[in-house]
Amino acid sequence: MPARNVAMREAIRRALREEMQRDESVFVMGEEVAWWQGTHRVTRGFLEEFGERRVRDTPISEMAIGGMAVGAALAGLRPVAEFMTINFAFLALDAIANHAAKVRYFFDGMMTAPLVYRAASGWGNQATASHSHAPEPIFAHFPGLFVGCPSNSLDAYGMLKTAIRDDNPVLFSESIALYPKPSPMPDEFDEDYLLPIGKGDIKREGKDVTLVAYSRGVDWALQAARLLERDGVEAEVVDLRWLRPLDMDLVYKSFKKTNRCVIVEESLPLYSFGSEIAALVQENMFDYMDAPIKRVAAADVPLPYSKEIELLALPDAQKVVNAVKEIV
Amino acid sequence: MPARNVAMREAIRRALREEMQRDESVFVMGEEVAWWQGTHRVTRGFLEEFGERRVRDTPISEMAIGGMAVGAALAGLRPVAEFMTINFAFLALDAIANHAAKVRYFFDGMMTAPLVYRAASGWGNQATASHSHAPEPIFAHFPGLFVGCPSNSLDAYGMLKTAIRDDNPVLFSESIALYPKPSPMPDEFDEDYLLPIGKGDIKREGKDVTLVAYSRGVDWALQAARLLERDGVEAEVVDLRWLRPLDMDLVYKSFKKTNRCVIVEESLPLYSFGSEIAALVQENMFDYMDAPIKRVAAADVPLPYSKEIELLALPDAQKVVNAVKEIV
Amino acid sequence: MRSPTKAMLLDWYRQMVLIREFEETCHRLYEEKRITGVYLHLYSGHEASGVGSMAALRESDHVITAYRDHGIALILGMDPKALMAEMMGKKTGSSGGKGGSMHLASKEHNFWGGYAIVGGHLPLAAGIALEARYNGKDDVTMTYVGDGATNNGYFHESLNMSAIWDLPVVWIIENNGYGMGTEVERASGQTELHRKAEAYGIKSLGRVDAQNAVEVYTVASKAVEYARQQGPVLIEHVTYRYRGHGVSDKQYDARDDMSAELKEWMELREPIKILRDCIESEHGDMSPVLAEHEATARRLVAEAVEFAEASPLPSGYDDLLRNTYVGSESVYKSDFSVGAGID
Amino acid sequence: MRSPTKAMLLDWYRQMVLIREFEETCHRLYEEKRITGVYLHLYSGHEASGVGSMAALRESDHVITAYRDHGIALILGMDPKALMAEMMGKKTGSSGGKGGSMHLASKEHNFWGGYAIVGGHLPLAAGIALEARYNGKDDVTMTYVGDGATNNGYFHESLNMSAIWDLPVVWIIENNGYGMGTEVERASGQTELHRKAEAYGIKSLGRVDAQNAVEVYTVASKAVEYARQQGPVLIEHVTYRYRGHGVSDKQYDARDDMSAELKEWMELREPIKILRDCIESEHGDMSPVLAEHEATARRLVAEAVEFAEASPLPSGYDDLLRNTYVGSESVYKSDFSVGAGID
Ligand SMILES: Cc1ncc(C[n+]2csc(CCOP(=O)(O)OP(=O)(O)O)c2C)c(N)n1
Ligand SMILES: Cc1ncc(C[n+]2csc(CCOP(=O)(O)OP(=O)(O)O)c2C)c(N)n1
Ligand SMILES: [Mg+2]
Ligand SMILES: [Mg+2]
Repeated sequence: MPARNVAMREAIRRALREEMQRDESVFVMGEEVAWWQGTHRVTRGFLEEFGERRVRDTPISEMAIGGMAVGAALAGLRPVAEFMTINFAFLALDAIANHAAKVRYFFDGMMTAPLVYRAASGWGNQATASHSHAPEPIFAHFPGLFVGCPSNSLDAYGMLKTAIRDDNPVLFSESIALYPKPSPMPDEFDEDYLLPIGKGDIKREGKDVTLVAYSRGVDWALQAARLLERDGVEAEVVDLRWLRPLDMDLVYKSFKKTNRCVIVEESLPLYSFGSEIAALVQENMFDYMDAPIKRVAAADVPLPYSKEIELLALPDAQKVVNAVKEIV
Repeated sequence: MPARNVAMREAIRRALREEMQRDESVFVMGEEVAWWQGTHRVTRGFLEEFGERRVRDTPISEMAIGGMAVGAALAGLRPVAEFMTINFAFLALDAIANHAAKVRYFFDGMMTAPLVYRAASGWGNQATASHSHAPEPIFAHFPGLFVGCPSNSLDAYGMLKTAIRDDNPVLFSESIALYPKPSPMPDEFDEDYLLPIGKGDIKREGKDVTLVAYSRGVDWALQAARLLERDGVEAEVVDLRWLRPLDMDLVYKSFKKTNRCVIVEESLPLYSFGSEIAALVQENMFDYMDAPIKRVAAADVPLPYSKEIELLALPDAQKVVNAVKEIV
Repeated sequence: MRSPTKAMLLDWYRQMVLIREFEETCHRLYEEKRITGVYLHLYSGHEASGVGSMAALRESDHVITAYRDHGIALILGMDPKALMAEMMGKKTGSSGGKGGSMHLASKEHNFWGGYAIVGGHLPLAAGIALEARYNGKDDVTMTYVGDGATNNGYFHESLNMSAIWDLPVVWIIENNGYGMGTEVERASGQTELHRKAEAYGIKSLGRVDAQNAVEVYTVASKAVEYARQQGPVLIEHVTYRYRGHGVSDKQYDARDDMSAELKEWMELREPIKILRDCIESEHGDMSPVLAEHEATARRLVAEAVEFAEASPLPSGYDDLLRNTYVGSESVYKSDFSVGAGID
Repeated sequence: MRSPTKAMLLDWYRQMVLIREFEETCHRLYEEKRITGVYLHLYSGHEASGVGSMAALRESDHVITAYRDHGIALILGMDPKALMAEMMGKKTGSSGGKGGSMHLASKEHNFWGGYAIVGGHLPLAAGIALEARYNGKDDVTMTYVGDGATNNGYFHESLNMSAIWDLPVVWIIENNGYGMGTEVERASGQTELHRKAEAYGIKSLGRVDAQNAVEVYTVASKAVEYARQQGPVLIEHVTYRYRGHGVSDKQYDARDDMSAELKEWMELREPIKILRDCIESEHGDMSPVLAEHEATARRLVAEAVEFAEASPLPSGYDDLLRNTYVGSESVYKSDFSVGAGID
């Protein structure tokens, strides 16, 4: 099928736009989503196409953004609420973790909150400590919520559509670094191209080591795999896509083949993604382990402004290669 | 040395009171700390002894509690800011993680924020989903902050004193379940009894399995150790005391002896304490592993009101025993 | 807005005595450890605030409140049986025993619940009202919020959103003088809470003596009409809590000033008595009817207790796990087994 | 409060042209990619707001603001070299290159910084003021906050705390008409932002034309005196941003209405020109002195750029790790090596 390279930003924009065209109960709210055309240009043109009723600029009120999405969803709408960056979602942690994620449970199924929180995530642009987070694992800690983190355009398209149509609350985290990155999308395909929640994807096959990642980490893992190839190491890249629920069967299947694993993430290292995956793999794949599972993550510091030391703190392909070299 | 059993609540109260007597820059602020005498009675009598200047009731304004403590600390005071329960600290995540923990770093050491956030933590009393968290690992995710979680009265006393005197911001999490629990404290001892930040403690020696825990988890681990003893299994109980920094050397030392490990926590299971400890142990103790590392944590659900199913979700000694039985 | 008919007044009386009976029974059951847990916030003393204001609503309107929610649920006509069962965490409870006292709700009544995080329900209220605005309906969302909650960021952001988006919300501050042990004077720089509306350019209908159901109804009716046609409006209800903040509240035993204050409210501003007097002065002696309402309340609550105690508790993992997610049970099943130390 | 002397007016001029030169140079350097990163929020157009208000302070007073902090730092007398080096993330920067444009600070000047989370610095301001109150000092904390930030929960909780604890804070809302692309009218239900003080029972000194340094100074002096003796006070400064929100702002290219609006402000309400006119009308032709100040500004900023570009970048793990914690380097060293994929 003929395909064209599309930036992830555009794929997300297309998915969101098609869902708004398809279902009138879907609307967008957030800071600068309308007149500014979206800080990351994901909602570019939406105001003109859908009008102020469905494309709603909010004040700088993250607690309200987080909580109003829940109320609107309970009442029957399908809000897509945007946090300009995921750093600001910290201010909505209570709305997200204690309300969106739990309302169905403490009313024992009486209500549902079919909403999507979109947030631009990641760092490495000298955004400085308080604006340099990729904290998806923190949100994925809470049952009741789903957490999706696409690594390329087609995935982002299919995952966001599913997230919007699903009746559960979903936090959809979009890598700022991947927004401009082009990747192939078929010229024409089923508008209902939906990727199931909680299903990961093998992004590259290999037999020597399993690289587990999500979002931007997949990029680093794939670059590392190409570097490793030169040294005759065949890395398999597992893109989990969702931090909750976790597609561990896919990881285990790969691990049974490779018996080695390196986990790659953009987040801080402690109590994070790598921690959970490593814990699960050693717990369930103990007999297949030929080496310790390694983790590549951010340096464990508040992140700095200055470029050189910031890049020193940021994971990259070479750090993944180094980690792999320690165990193959 | 003659000792008396003292409830953890009283030990914390004593430490806080002595520090306030010792250093006039130490003061208490939080909801209901003054006139109500503290929701958990930790500040009982403080208003009368220290007056409204140093014992300050706040409105229900967690963002302000979190942020004002930072400002007051920068300016030279030593705030001990209380979150009535740690659930409400979610509303202060930005103040804690983006301000308290980072202000020193992004000003490259120009300022220090010598503050302590105290919070009552844990669940199991039918407090219902939004009031049923033990989320210490979430806060410990962030560098710049220290996180202390005492498991008995004497530790709580010595750890809180250190936390108050240390120049770094500390989140001090106190188990609601342990507040009334008596444990021995010497009748008289050095008022400067200080337990170092980041140092754990062996609460029980054993050679067959290492139980790693903190706070209330230590209680379950010790009960489990007694149960296991009957079956001839000698469990070593490592109380980490601090979730950041982590005293992994203590864990490794024990693990080298037992080659088996079960991690016990009151928190939700995913991206949590057990995840990190298991990841670290397999990574650094691979050659010593005789079995997969097991984790005992809360059920991965928003927690219910109804007593029976709530207890089903809550970790306990028997669940620890079951986990140990799987690997010894 | 019409002044309340005799039938309305009598029905309010029915509601208020039912609430009082339900709440005082809850109090007794908690003392007897037949209701357990740590949170139980009673509506005794608040009755006229809820009854008078909700009388201004129509069926398609929405209601949401915090954890002091028993009275609201009863006014909406929820079955005392299901409510009492919820207090006891029973499977037959209105929230299946999962929510308890702080999380009562009824979708069929557009009652979006009781919430436990102070201020947490306020943006939900704005979101519910947004749906009406979005779909061109003129249903209003009546939202109850405590005096203490007005000092929280949620209050600020939610009221402002309701203002700039013209959301049909009636914001009712139930000012009972305290947030737990903190007097309004020690918690709010602006102690005339209705004047907080100024910060949002929101219409305020000022302060109301919320021990008087008729006054409450009169102002609430104006507010509901205003919200339907124009946008958000705020009212301050001045009321009092008879059973303290909740079961953890020991202040009234410890502080003479507070117990004296309580006594005064109960003697001089008892909402049920005030309504009774009003009925008599306007419609003569109705004691037979009122007595019947009281008897009915006692019977209904007694039956509710019986039903609740006879009901089963949720039990087993299926009950524990159910409704974490819509569908996809498998999803959380697999998550669940993780690290729970059970197989 | 005395009306500003000739010397004061001339010094304000010096400060304002220095700020303008510094900011416009930053703008140019960013276009030339000699300053990098994604955030750079300039104070051009705001000069009189900071200069006039801070002239009312004494040395022992405190200052805190958000990320639009370059002007504040210069007014306090921070070295342009250290500031420009910070823009370039150099080791010689005022925050060692760790903070960048949004995190300027100087403890010796009681300048507690620039902060990047909207509203996040407001409770810090209240906390700093609490220290003064706690220790019986009458130093005030002058706090700058944007119009957009007034819609955030932090604003609400912090102003209320300052009110109930009588904290000596001068809250200055710098209303430049927009929060990024959102007009005040679309963001705040109450568009006269000074009236938000009502919700906290806080003294308000109303709205000030903040393009006029003298007017700003006059009101700020009253405010500072009030805060010293009594408690919190709020002022709304009406001003405008000449370089848009920040370097990411493309609106002024895209929207004619906004570029026309900008043009009008620059022509009719240029703060430097307004001050210049005031100086002339009161003290006659001062152009030699003013020209000298302009020349000095150009020289200082040129030297600052030179210094900054010649300075080294922080580099290596020691620079990366330093000052995560006080002391206990070992502590984070061990943490750090965890999972970072480096040994
Ligand atoms: C965010 C948050 N902080 C603190 C609490 C603990 N708490 C529960 S109710 C309450 C007092 C609320 O007072 P008010 O809003 O006046 O309502 P009332 O109880 O008087 O009806 C507090 C502090 C909470 N539940 N949520
Ligand atoms: C909590 C939070 N939300 C969103 C942002 C992104 N942001 C940075 S500045 C800004 C606008 C602030 O406007 P205003 O308060 O008026 O200050 P100004 O930039 O006009 O000086 C926004 C939305 C942020 N930094 N923090
Ligand atoms: Mg109250
Ligand atoms: Mg602005």
